[in-house]
Amino acid sequence: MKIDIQLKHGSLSPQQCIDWVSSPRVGGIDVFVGTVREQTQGRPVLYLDFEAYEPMAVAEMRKIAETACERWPIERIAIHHRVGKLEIGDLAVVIAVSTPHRKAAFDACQYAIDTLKKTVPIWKKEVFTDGEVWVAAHP
Amino acid sequence: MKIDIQLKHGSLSPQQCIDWVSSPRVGGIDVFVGTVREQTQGRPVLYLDFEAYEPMAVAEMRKIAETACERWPIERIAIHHRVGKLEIGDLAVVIAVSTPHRKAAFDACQYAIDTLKKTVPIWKKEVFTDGEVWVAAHP
Amino acid sequence: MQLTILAFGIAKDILGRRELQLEVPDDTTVRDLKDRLLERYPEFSRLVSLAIAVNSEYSAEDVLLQERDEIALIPPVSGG
Amino acid sequence: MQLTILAFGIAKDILGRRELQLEVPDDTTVRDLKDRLLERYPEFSRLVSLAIAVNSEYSAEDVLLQERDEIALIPPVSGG
Repeated sequence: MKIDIQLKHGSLSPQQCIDWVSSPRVGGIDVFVGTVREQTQGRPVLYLDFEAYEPMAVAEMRKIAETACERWPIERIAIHHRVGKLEIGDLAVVIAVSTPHRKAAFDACQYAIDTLKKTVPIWKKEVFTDGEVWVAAHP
Repeated sequence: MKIDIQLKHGSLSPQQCIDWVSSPRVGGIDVFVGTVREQTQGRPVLYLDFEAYEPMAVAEMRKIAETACERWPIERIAIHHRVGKLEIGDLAVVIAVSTPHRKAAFDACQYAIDTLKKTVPIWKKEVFTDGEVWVAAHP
Repeated sequence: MQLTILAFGIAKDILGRRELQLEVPDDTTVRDLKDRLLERYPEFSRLVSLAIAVNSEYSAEDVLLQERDEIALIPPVSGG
Repeated sequence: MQLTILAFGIAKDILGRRELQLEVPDDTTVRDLKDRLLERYPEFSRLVSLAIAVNSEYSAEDVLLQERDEIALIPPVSGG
């Protein structure tokens, strides 16, 4: 088992992901952590609400991990995404990739987050003091 | 203070680096963790010994962080390197970079580790069952 | 046949519900379903994109739908 | 003047000590010092590179050394 996919309703732990991808065969680990920013284009955000089509989201995250494992010599990869209500500073996603040499870890991790943002059925609603908006829905 | 440089004789904590670079203005954090592998070109490693020219190593790590802050819109950057005797699986280096948008975090983190490996006066001795070698010293 | 369609994100807001029951002819394709939804809910045409997932996979437009399929409307995703 | 030279990594092994005292003429440059060391310790010429740091900074070859300078031999680094 070199792939760990989790869709969590509670908080994420980068340390847990790092521990899971660590191994004596590993030389480099790259970790991406996506956090909730306090504002979007100058408009202060109260909180975010992440909704997922859960079985498909898990399946799409697994596909990303599998494709990454085909393209790069990956020792282990963990992709954890949170759903539900998130406050400013909360972690929305953690991706950790371990490889024998570091370049592949960076490339695979960046591939994973870039692809996740395009294909994984998770939707983010930003809630402001004066309204709310589904991110990226409209041009 | 957006730069945290540490040369430590004890163990490193990626979580501590992540916590330090986190802020409400941050959207993405990239973290690189360099670990001690069990073997080099098939030869099993017993342990590593990292030696540093400490004041200069800290100064060169700071230069890397400062240059990164000039090139990318970095919120915070932490570079922690360990010295002394390290066992297989121990963390040798942790670099964490937080930015408003993720691409810059990846680029800056990769720049930092690539440059660290070229310029920071730290030397790694690999100790095998049948000898020892200063890494990269000879062609 | 009767299709059950799951809606997420803004698609759920446009439909006003999480699940829609829709009576369609037996030879309905993904494209036919999309046309029907766009006609009935013109707001969908204002979205950047609208994909259809069939049994938890993104589906091509020419796929024929079956009554037992799990069908989902996928507006532009924004996870991460 | 007398220089004090710090050595690290394999440079320390080649010198057989961590610190070397060396009597040199007053107008000695970084390049002169390197030449002198290479002559006295030919093993240095087998390294991939040998840099000199003066007061904790990589130094250019034409810099004139002062007696109070902190001079260090920097063989190929391998941190990270």
